[in-house]
Amino acid sequence: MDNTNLKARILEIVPDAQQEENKQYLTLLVPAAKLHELAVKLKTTADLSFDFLFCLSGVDYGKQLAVIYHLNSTRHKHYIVLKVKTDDRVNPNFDTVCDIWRTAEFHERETYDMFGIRFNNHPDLRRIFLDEDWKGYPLRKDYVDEVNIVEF
Amino acid sequence: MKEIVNLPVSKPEEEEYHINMGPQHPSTHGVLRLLVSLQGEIVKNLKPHCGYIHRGIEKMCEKDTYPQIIHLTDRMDYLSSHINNHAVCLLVEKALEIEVPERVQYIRTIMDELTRIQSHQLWWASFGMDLGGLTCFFYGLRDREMILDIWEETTGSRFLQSYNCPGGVMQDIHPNFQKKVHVFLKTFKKKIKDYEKILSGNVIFEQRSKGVGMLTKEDAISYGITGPSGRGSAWSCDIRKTEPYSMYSKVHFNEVLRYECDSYSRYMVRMQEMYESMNIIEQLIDNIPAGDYAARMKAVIKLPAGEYYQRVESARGELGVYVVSDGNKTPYRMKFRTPSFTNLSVLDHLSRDMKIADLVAIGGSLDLVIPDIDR
Amino acid sequence: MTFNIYDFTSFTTWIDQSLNSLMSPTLALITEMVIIGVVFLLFYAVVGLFLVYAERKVCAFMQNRVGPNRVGPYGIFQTIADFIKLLMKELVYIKDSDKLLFNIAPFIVIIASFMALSAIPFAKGLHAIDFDIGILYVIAVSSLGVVGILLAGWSSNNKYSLIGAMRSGAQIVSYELSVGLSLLTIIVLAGTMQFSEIVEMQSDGWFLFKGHIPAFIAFVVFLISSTAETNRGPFDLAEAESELTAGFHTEYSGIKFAFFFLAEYMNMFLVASIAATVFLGGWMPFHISGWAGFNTIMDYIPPFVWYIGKTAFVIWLMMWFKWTFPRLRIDQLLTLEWKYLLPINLVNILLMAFLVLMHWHF
Amino acid sequence: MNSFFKYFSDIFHGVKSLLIGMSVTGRYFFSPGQIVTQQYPENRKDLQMFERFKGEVILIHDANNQHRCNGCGICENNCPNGSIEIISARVPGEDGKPKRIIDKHIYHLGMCTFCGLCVKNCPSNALGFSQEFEHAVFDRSKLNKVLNKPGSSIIKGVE
Repeated sequence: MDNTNLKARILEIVPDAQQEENKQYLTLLVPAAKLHELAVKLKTTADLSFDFLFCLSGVDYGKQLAVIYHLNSTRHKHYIVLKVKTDDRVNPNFDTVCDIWRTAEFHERETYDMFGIRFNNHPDLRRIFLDEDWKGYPLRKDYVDEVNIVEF
Repeated sequence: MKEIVNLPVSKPEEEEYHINMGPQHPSTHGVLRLLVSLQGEIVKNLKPHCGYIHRGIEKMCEKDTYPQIIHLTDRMDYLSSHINNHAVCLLVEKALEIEVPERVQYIRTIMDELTRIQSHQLWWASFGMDLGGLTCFFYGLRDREMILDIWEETTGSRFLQSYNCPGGVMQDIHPNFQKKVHVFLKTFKKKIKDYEKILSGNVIFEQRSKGVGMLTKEDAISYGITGPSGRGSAWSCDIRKTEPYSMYSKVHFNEVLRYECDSYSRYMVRMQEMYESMNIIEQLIDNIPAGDYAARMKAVIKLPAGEYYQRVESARGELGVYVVSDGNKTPYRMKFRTPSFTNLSVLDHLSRDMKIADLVAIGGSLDLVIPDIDR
Repeated sequence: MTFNIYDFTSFTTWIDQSLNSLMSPTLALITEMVIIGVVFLLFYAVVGLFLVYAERKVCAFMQNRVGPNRVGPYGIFQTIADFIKLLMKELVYIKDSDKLLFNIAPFIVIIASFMALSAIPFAKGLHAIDFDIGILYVIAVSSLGVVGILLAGWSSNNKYSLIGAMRSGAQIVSYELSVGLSLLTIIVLAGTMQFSEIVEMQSDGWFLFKGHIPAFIAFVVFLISSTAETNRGPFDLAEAESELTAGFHTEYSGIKFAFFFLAEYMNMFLVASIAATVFLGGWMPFHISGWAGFNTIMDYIPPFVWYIGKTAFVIWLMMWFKWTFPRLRIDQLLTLEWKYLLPINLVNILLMAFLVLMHWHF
Repeated sequence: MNSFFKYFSDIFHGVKSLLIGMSVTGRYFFSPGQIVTQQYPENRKDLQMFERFKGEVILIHDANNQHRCNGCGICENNCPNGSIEIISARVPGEDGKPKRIIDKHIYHLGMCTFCGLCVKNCPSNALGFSQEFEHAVFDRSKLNKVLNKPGSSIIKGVE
């Protein structure tokens, strides 16, 4: 399915998705509340069948925190990038997708570890790299660490 | 650390007890800690604890310019450093829409395949060692030495080369390069027969690996198990075929697929991939075209604002580089989707109800590199 | 007194007589015991150290390496240096370990192998105790070592050690059977359990050749099961370095670790010398009946050299196994014993008995 | 009956595969000529590193104790780890204007990752790699090196 058709299909499911400019992949900004519903449909609908989540990354856009899902269909060989954003920097949370794609479990733990983004219904949401008692979320732009980060 | 204090207490009625494999354990190949719940010798549950060598490469990248990032990627998956470099360079070139000279593409592809061979050699060595055949370790390292020598002559380093740079490579290949690669191919084709004799056909090895760690294709896709481990589950996930980069669209090679879905098939995929890699090198090595070894780049590389993603096939699976650029000379956010990290997530699933010895075999067959997990 | 390297009988009798003429018989016996003990202790240490060196060299050559080559010429003093290091190392005491058992375990292991050594005939007349049930004694005593391993694993308060010890227990209990049965095959042929008689009977041909097919099968089974009994690779599940870090001796350090280490090599030496004695004629030179000239030349080589040579060959075979094969899993180990070795062994005994009845052996 | 034959064929194939494996190790045991180990401290005299080997960064001096570094600081900017520090001084030049020369080119070997960016980006090719690889010292401060030799000066015409 080409990107135009894909976009049309997804707009059917989530009408208020917005396309973002990206030369490589079709990128859609999805409202956080609809994410899980959309993800289930992406995985299970036969002509979409996005069965491979090949990257899940958190991004700190300054004001907003975002999670970006790179999806691929191993059957139809098409790609899509989903993006969810939140303005809540104190207690950001999204729905987990690790019940749909098992690989998300570790990636979401990493995102939680580095950005403090919580994933609802995640089976084992703990810090994965850092100590449990680590203060702050290192990959956020406002993270300060006088000891370990040397400013040139 | 709080976790260590709050170790789950063994309940006598469940007859389960916990052992810590790692962070210092011979078969975790580094500082990975596996908290294993055992019932007798049967693994009931397994929790990986990583981060013992987390260096914050993604955070460091936000301070570095794109050429400077290259040397950090070396240190993620140190066994496929060329491929890691290559991924970042491809991303920068794609974002800047630079066409690199054909010579560079040849050199990079040959280097990538040499990387794959040496990585699989070391994997073979350590897999043999995991299963108790210590001799394998020395045979693997012995043959790997030849590739390291070839690299040392051309790039100046044996292990962490930082040979690629955006637009090309750091310096031209050494005049001896082609000759030495030929010698290597000739020698290794003989030596790999030893590998097959000593491990592949061995009855003990077959028993230890066949039917151990079954991973169905659906699970492999869902867990995102790419690379030789995924292809051992019959999942055609070779980025060199699905999204060809550099010279891969122009060379002929087979994507190795096995259908047994166990540790043995993952083993056989890697063994056959070494042959395929040699095949690719043979097609390229004599035809390296003359030309520049690097495209002309601006002194300061600034990526136009936007988001970029580049996938390459590293020795362990799919390596993804995701960059959010705000137009500065440093990336705004850089994310590495490393293969070992995702491959680690399936270890629990695979080793349930297997024995400790099987856990070691499964871990070996997934070919985990700990710095690649921790970044 | 005549000292003869081909026959030590007169030498030992001379010692016995001169001691008896000097002191009362009881005292003489005690003195003899002490002398033999000291000699064995020295022998034990020398053989143990040499075997460690030999193993390292053999595995190095198989792995395309040089092996130890820094201490002394060709590194021959390497093991002595290692031993001195181990002597000087701190003995670490483990929290919550069973101190008494923890300390006793290495001694049990080492004593078991030490006791078995006494029944081995080294050369003609060089034989500490010539039991008439020598084989039974050796089998019985050498399997005592597993008690030490079990104790070591249990008392260490370490789960890895415990798993290793339990594996070792299961392993030795099963493989003891095969060792016994394969030796029984030869006892059927020899009709005696006395080592000296077994050796004497092989003066006109080793049992390996005399009993041809069943003896050869028994030899192979003995090699496999004795490798397993000594906890050596590919059956080193009790140690299983890549799974259990070091298995039952994970928590041992210094000289106690050295005891385990030495005992392992001594056990290897023991089973190799049993194999050499029972199957390959012990100290008996290689004779082919009818070839008088050849036999005389063979007789010129002293018996002790024959014995050491045969033992070294068997040891080398066991090292070859270890440095080639990957390790088995515990269930495969037991499958191998109960499904393959034991039935083969039983059939083999029948075959041998039939052979002996029909006088089809040489 | 089938399983009966399978039992024996299993044994046969198992033993055969084991013997094949043993033939490999056995062959290496009896061919010590194939040993590849390098006897390191002994072969130190004739140990030749490859010319491109990245041992450590050096400032190339010629026979007259002159180098090509004018202290521009590009290497310092390019270094990802901050392992190079340039301390430049200003001296009056021949035409009377103050001229920048290098005072100290400090190189922290302990922080260097040998990425080669300083050497590659040096506009006057003043830097290079030496083949020295025996870097072990007992004191960390000895890894901080001053690359310009005492009394050295810049080659005329480079700046």
